[in-house]
Amino acid sequence: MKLRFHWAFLLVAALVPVVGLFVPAARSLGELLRPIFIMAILALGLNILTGFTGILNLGVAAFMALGAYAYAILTCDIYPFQFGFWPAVMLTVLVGLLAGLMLGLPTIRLRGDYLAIVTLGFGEIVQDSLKNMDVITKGTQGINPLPGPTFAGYMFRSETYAPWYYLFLGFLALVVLLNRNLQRSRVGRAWIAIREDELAASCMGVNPMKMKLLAFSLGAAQCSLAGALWASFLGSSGEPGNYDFQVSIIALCIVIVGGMGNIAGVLLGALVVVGCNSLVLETFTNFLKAHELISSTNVYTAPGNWKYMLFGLALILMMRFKPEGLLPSRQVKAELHPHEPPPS
Amino acid sequence: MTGWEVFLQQLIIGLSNGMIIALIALGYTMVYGIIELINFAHGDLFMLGCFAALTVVSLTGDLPVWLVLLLLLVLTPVFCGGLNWLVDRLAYRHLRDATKLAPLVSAIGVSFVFLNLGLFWGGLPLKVFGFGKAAAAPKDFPTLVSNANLLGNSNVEFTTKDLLVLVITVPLMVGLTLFVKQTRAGKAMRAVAQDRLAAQLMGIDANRVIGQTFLLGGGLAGVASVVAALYNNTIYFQMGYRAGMDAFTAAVLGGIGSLPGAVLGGLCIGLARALSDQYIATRWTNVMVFAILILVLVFRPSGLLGAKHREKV
Amino acid sequence: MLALENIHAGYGPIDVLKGITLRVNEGEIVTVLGANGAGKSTTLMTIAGVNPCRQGMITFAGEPIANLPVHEIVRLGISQVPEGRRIFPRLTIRENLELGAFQRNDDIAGDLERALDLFPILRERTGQLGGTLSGGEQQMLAIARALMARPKLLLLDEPSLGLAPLMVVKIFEIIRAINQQGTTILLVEQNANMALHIAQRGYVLETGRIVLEDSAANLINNEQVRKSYLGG
Amino acid sequence: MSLLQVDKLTMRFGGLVAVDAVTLEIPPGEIVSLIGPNGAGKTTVFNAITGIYEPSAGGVRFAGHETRSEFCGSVAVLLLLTGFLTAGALILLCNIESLWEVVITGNYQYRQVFQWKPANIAFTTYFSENSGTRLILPAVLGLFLGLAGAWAVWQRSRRAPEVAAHAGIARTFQNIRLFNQMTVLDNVLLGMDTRLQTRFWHAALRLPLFWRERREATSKAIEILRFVDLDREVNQLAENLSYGHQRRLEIARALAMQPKLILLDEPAAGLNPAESQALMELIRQIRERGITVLLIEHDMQVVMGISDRIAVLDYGEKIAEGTPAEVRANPAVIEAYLGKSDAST
Repeated sequence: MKLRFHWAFLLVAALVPVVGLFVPAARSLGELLRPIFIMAILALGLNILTGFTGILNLGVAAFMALGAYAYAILTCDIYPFQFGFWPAVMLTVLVGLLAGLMLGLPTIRLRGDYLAIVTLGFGEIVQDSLKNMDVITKGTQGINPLPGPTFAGYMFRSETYAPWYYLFLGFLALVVLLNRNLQRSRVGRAWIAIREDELAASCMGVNPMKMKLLAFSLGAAQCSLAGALWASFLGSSGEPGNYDFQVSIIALCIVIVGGMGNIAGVLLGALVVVGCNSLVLETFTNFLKAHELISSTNVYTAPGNWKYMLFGLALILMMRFKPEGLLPSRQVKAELHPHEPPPS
Repeated sequence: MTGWEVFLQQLIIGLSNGMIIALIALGYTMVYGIIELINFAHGDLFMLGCFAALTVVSLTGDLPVWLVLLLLLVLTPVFCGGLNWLVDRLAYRHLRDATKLAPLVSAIGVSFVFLNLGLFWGGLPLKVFGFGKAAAAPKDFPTLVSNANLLGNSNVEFTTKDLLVLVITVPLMVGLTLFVKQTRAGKAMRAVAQDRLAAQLMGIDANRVIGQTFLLGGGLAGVASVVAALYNNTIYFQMGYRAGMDAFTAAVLGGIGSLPGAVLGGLCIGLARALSDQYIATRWTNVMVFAILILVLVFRPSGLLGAKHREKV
Repeated sequence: MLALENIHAGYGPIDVLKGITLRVNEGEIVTVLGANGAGKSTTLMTIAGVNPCRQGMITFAGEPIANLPVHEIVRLGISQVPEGRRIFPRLTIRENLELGAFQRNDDIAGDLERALDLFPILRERTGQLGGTLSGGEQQMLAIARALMARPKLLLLDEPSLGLAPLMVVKIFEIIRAINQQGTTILLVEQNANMALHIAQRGYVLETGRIVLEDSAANLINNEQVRKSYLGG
Repeated sequence: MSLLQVDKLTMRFGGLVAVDAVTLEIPPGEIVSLIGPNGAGKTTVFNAITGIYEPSAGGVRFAGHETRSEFCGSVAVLLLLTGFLTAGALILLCNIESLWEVVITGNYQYRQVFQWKPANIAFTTYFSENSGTRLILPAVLGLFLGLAGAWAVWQRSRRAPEVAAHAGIARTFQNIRLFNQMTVLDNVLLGMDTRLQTRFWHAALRLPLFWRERREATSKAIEILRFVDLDREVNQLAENLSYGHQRRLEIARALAMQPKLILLDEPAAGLNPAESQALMELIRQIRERGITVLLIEHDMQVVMGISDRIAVLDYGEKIAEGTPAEVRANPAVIEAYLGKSDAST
């Protein structure tokens, strides 16, 4: 049997820290990979909606924020809950599930483009609310410090590297497994059928509202899981501004660049997009700094300022020239090229 | 100030802001009406218009005020309209037959590119462009129109600025209505919006008409940005996002695709914002607008003046 | 006047038309008959340039027109009355008619008068919205609208669709009158009897191919035609 | 008793009356055809039966029940629940910060675990002091909004295609609506899914039920595909099938739902004579499986060959009904359907 890309990806990723023991360069690669794993979980959550079900969600950052704050409130010792890592993560996933359900219930019947704007607005509202409710969320300071995760008595510290790496990789593998199981079952079949032709699907007995709602809440749950992991890694909930529209767009970029509706594609997309974002831009910045080409007054020479342009152009060009992504599922591919002659 | 005066004051502020929102909403609704695309980049186009207006003012600062105003009202809409047309030509036109998602995602991309352009524009090294501040910081827009109260010593303020908003926007909306109702190009626009295939069979070049719609919608956004910049006297590169959300909510509230609906929706949103600022809390106003959007979509998805949408089987 | 040579066209991966060859001579009424899904409408849409023509040649008055933009083809003098009428429901009848003459600037008022003479029912209602008309009136409006372009060739796609029998008779009388005023007509119909009575020649289409081609008189008496339309 | 009763069904779209007081009775086990000129309203009748359109007047009863979800106790409970939840959420939203202070921060000393008792007292005193604007107003508003919103949503969704599908009505479409990017097998499996017991957690965790049902469903799907003679195309994408095969796959997908009634919308459209013959045979076999068939068709040979009864629609009205022989002899049908032959005079 052919080894699927996503399993190959996870296997290779699992070997990186081992290699790092011998080759120091691999360690920096591993450090780069950790945020990629988290973004991949986020993007996989979006993929359930956008890739499988065909619903555009522009507010995944909001669910990530909810996850991060829920996790922070549940674990931080300025509040009485003080759960450990594992129960807190589970509760956070539940919070995400409920949040997705709450947003989904009134809005899920909307046409696709309306729904996209509603989710966008939701992202904005969550940010605003987190900022405004400073009694609970500590406003722009964020909730901190958060205790590190523990695993079988072992305490994670911020200096260590491999345990975090495997923690995130483990969660990613779990999410990939869950998504794959769902994709190859009646649930995934119904999602894809809704994407293809909602009316025909409902005439076949699929309840589109129920299935979309399921996709919505599962996606939201995964996004808040990503948020919780992110918060635990930072040791802080971060400030509300960290979860702005840009994060949602990065997730969307990952899904679109990688290949909509394809788990392996999303993993590849996360590698390319986040890798590009952090590796290329940072290397470039360091290069410029080293040669004293950056002045604080000149905005153009700060590569970080080109981010929006990069993501924007990526979306436009992908849609124009390769809408199915780098690693398309064969399903989406044909769908996006409606007028091309069939492969003979 | 008595309670009634406060209320009246908020009405005036709400109406003025509502007119600006309505201008932007018109651009959304026109484009949606004709190709069913939520032109996501429209809010950021408005923002770029504000920067263009600032540039025009900086370059023509020595001229008399009326001339500057005239130049602003000509150059900015031309810039915005042209840019909008160009984007349609380069990005959206190729996606006419694709799934609905493709042009929407493209529009999001365009909005990001615009956002970045706004950031850079604010950071242009010339003194006149950036007013010497860091690129991302809000820029002051010079006060060309005075803040004098036209109602004399009354507690309620109706300023020259409010008058300016009315004087510019009301004729523009009347003109737009006449254009769409009476002219050949306007009729072609309505025809393409109602049935693109039938319009093509009448010999109408649908792509050209769609391009004209983008041009017109962009032009309206340009006027809106001039008015908004003159009214609020401050611009920043993230302002398009908020304005876009408000305008989109207005367009949906009025019934997307309907021109009078967009104006009505704009006024409603403007009023709602002003009243929420006064009677609830400024920091919760954005949440209120979102709540309105959700309520409208749950109870009346076709908006106040919109037509019902029926799927063909 | 119009000639199709081995046309292939379709949607997605499926070829709906698998090599259509037909001709329409100046001044004729030619009808294309066939069951649903045989490709009649696709043929008209391919002539009008809406559907891309994947293979083959379309010539109009000697010039190749395959894959020209739709509005160019209209300018050359081919108007279509599409299936299901497709009038503009939220425009007035006058506006609908004026849009028919979109390609021209000369003497629109005169043409408007002539069109209203041909369809007196429409005259009283020029200010009404198109969507308020009944099915038959909408069909008349659609034909009048197409005539406003002063076409040399009129393509009619199922003008009898969904109309009461009396109205069908009326529409066909008008079609004949239009033809007698000098407009060539290509008529796609399911109402075989009516179509063959006013046409000079006819083609029978089956699953994307022409299976019969003859004079209308011969086709009326053709056993195969009778069978597929009258059920034996 | 008849399986499907269409009672004075009327559909209006704007000013147009697409279907005008049509009454139909379909007894179980028959093949009934609905014929009429193009645009006579046949597909609209289908859409009303399958719940895609809400009838303007009249009704559709299937096996003795309305094909829409009835207002019953559980719906009322659901509406009330939504109302109360919205009310609760709104109260919480309006008071969240002060409540948090009262209940959480007010009762918490650093590094001590949460104490429920004082918290409870603070909670009640908070609300007894702020009962007016902060409790009653949002509660009433929330209850109203929640109830009204849920009611509006329920009203809009009560006549949905999936309700008819669950009742046992399957259909095909005039212009084929397959899931083009799914395989032939997946298309059929989707039709079967409504009858499965597997829930999403079975699938997510791959519980034994998932494996068992997958095995059973797949073998049944292949059996159905064999029945329509498509078992060699199992792993093709639906889109890559030929036109005739797509028509068959659509029928297979509908059969997979194990319906009592199957609605076929012009299944012979675009088929050549040999394929039409095979289709007739297939429809007969479907009937032999105990499934009632309602058919829209233009191909008269098919209609006359297999129908037990024929109903004729013209201009939205039913103008005739009877056996094929009766219908063929009916002058009104000849005039409406075949066109007046002396139109030229």
